[in-house]
Amino acid sequence: MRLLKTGRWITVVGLSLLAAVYVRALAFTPVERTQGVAQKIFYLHVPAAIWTETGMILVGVASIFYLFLKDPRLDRFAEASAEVGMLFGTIVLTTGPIWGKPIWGTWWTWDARLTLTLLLFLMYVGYLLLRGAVTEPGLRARYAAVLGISGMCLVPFVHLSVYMFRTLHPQPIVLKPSAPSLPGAMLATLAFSFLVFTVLYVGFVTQRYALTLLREQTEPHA
Amino acid sequence: MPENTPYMVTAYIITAAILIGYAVFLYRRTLKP
Amino acid sequence: MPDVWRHAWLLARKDLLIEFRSRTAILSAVVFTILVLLVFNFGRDPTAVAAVDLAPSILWVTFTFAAMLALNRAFQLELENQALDGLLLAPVSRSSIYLGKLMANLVFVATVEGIGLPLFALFFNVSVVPVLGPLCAVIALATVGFVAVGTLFSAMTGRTRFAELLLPVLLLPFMLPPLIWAVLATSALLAGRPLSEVVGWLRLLAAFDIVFVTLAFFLFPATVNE
Amino acid sequence: MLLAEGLRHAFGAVHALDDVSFTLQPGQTLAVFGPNGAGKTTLLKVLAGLIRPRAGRAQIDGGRRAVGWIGHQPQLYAHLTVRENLRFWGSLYDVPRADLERREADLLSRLGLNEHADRSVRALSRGLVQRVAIARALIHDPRVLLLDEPFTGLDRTAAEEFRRLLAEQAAGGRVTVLVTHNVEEGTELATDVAFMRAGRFVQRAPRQGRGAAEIADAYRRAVTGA
Repeated sequence: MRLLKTGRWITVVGLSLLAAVYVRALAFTPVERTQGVAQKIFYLHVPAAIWTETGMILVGVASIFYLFLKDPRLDRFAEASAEVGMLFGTIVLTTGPIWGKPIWGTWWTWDARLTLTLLLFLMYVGYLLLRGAVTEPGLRARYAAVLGISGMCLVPFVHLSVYMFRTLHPQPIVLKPSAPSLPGAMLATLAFSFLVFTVLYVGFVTQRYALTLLREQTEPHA
Repeated sequence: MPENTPYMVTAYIITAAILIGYAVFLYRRTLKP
Repeated sequence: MPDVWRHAWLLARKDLLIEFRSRTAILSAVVFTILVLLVFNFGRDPTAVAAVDLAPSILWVTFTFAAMLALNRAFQLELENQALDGLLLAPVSRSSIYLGKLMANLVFVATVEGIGLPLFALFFNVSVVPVLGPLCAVIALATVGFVAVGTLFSAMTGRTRFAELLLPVLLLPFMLPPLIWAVLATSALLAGRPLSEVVGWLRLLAAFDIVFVTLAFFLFPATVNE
Repeated sequence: MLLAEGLRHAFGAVHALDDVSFTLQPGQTLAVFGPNGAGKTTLLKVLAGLIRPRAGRAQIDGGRRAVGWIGHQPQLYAHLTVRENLRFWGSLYDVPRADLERREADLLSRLGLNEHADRSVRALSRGLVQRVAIARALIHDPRVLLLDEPFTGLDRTAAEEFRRLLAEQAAGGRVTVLVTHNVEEGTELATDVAFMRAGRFVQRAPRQGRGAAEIADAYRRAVTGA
């Protein structure tokens, strides 16, 4: 129960910070010259995309340790991380096209980040479907771990194939190894937004983890 | 660039809706597991 | 190590013996492949779309379906009469069961591809012969990629309630990278581009195969060990 | 020789095995009776090495190579013939070719399967399939025989005949553990009897010639704690 309370508190903090980031991004960050106001979607789109990918990697890492240690806590965390990762994936897949429409004139573009997130989203769907299809806890955890590890190992290959496929995406502004070509104010807002998404990720995962724990305690299987 | 504004506003609303929606969903589910 | 391969070959031989005795699965896969090729042929307005442009996609959609058919049935034999428990009881390493099943699936899919490729060349009069060598390399490498991951996943989905639906959903993201590289390589080959362009994709395909065959080799025991 | 020492195992919160220990010498047949869900099959799977117990040790001289298993599922490939099945399972246990053929011929004749040898298992009756299951379990001449409710699905005459074959061909000189919830079926074969409830041996004693009725009575008393 204590876990649940902390989870809720972190989420409340996260949501209030979200409001702060909204205010900062909309009112206090300069409008980008070429893309205009639509560029502000960038502050939500990019952190969500980063966490969608990080979520999958965390599922993979937790799954590797689960196979060695067989500790149910890792399995619960993997499930929570997958669900929250999928949630952030939904954000990316909705804000992405909305951002793409005014800039490139089409709702869907096969650009690197969007395609990668679409694949991650499909992996999450598969992962949660597999968990849903197996009732026996031990078996479900092992199957989910196998899929989680495979999913994590696929991410680099998706990066390879997506970046090679003709990409419309403007060169990744921030993640370029050379100095990020984003003016200070915008970069600060992006960093702040990334912090907010991190807090939200932690808050959601904690609550989701506690929910699974509660569900296991209230109706232990026959 | 006023005509881009509706896109930005929609995106912000959707993001907030998804995040708050999930928070409420979790809160209600944890009340009665 | 030799034991693993010997046991794997025993298992693969058994699968193939059953497969080519009942022949229903292999025939239905081949007929299905022909059906897909025909549908593409009639679905295309010959004047508007040149065969060569569409050819790589047609080829790979057909081969993907053939692989999916084989993978859906991969562990069906083991589930009848709990033969899988029999295998687990035998002093056989779990990974050799995976290798055996992988080899059997590869032969099955290769047979369908062996029949599908000439038909594809015939129906779409695509000159395949000049680039046959590298093309077969691309096909072989991509197929190993699908089937390696597919065999691992079919071991898991085989025992769940809606196996036929679950396997494609799980497998789709894993098929895309090899598919993208294979389609790019095939279109370059069919368009008569120099071999140097294709080598990059071949290397990527090979890397994908090595990573996922090794991964599946070590992950498979986790799907059967309690 | 078979040794089980302090075996514990649980699936989540359910205690399948709760500190089970016993040793069996060649020629001994232990019949384990208990309601469904008492952990009987888990015990067998742990002895066979299919499941790694949470605690305790199960040890069989000769390891997995020396274990034969007959369950209510025959663990055979329906599409293969009887001979092909025996040949396949024998080779998995690395039985040398010459021995394999000799043992195969010997088992087929002893179990009266000669005229069915080249028919596919699919075409055989349930009684015949159980006989093939015995042949399969003995093809590698195991020292330990594990029987998991082998009588299920057999009508009275087939069960009677199956028990006779088990007594003559199988149990002689081997360590046998039979697990069933039906007291009548298991008693004749047993040299020792054990009653199991909620993962624990409630009672274990030699049969000393007691008939099925007496054992059933003792079982009822022990299990219900009357």
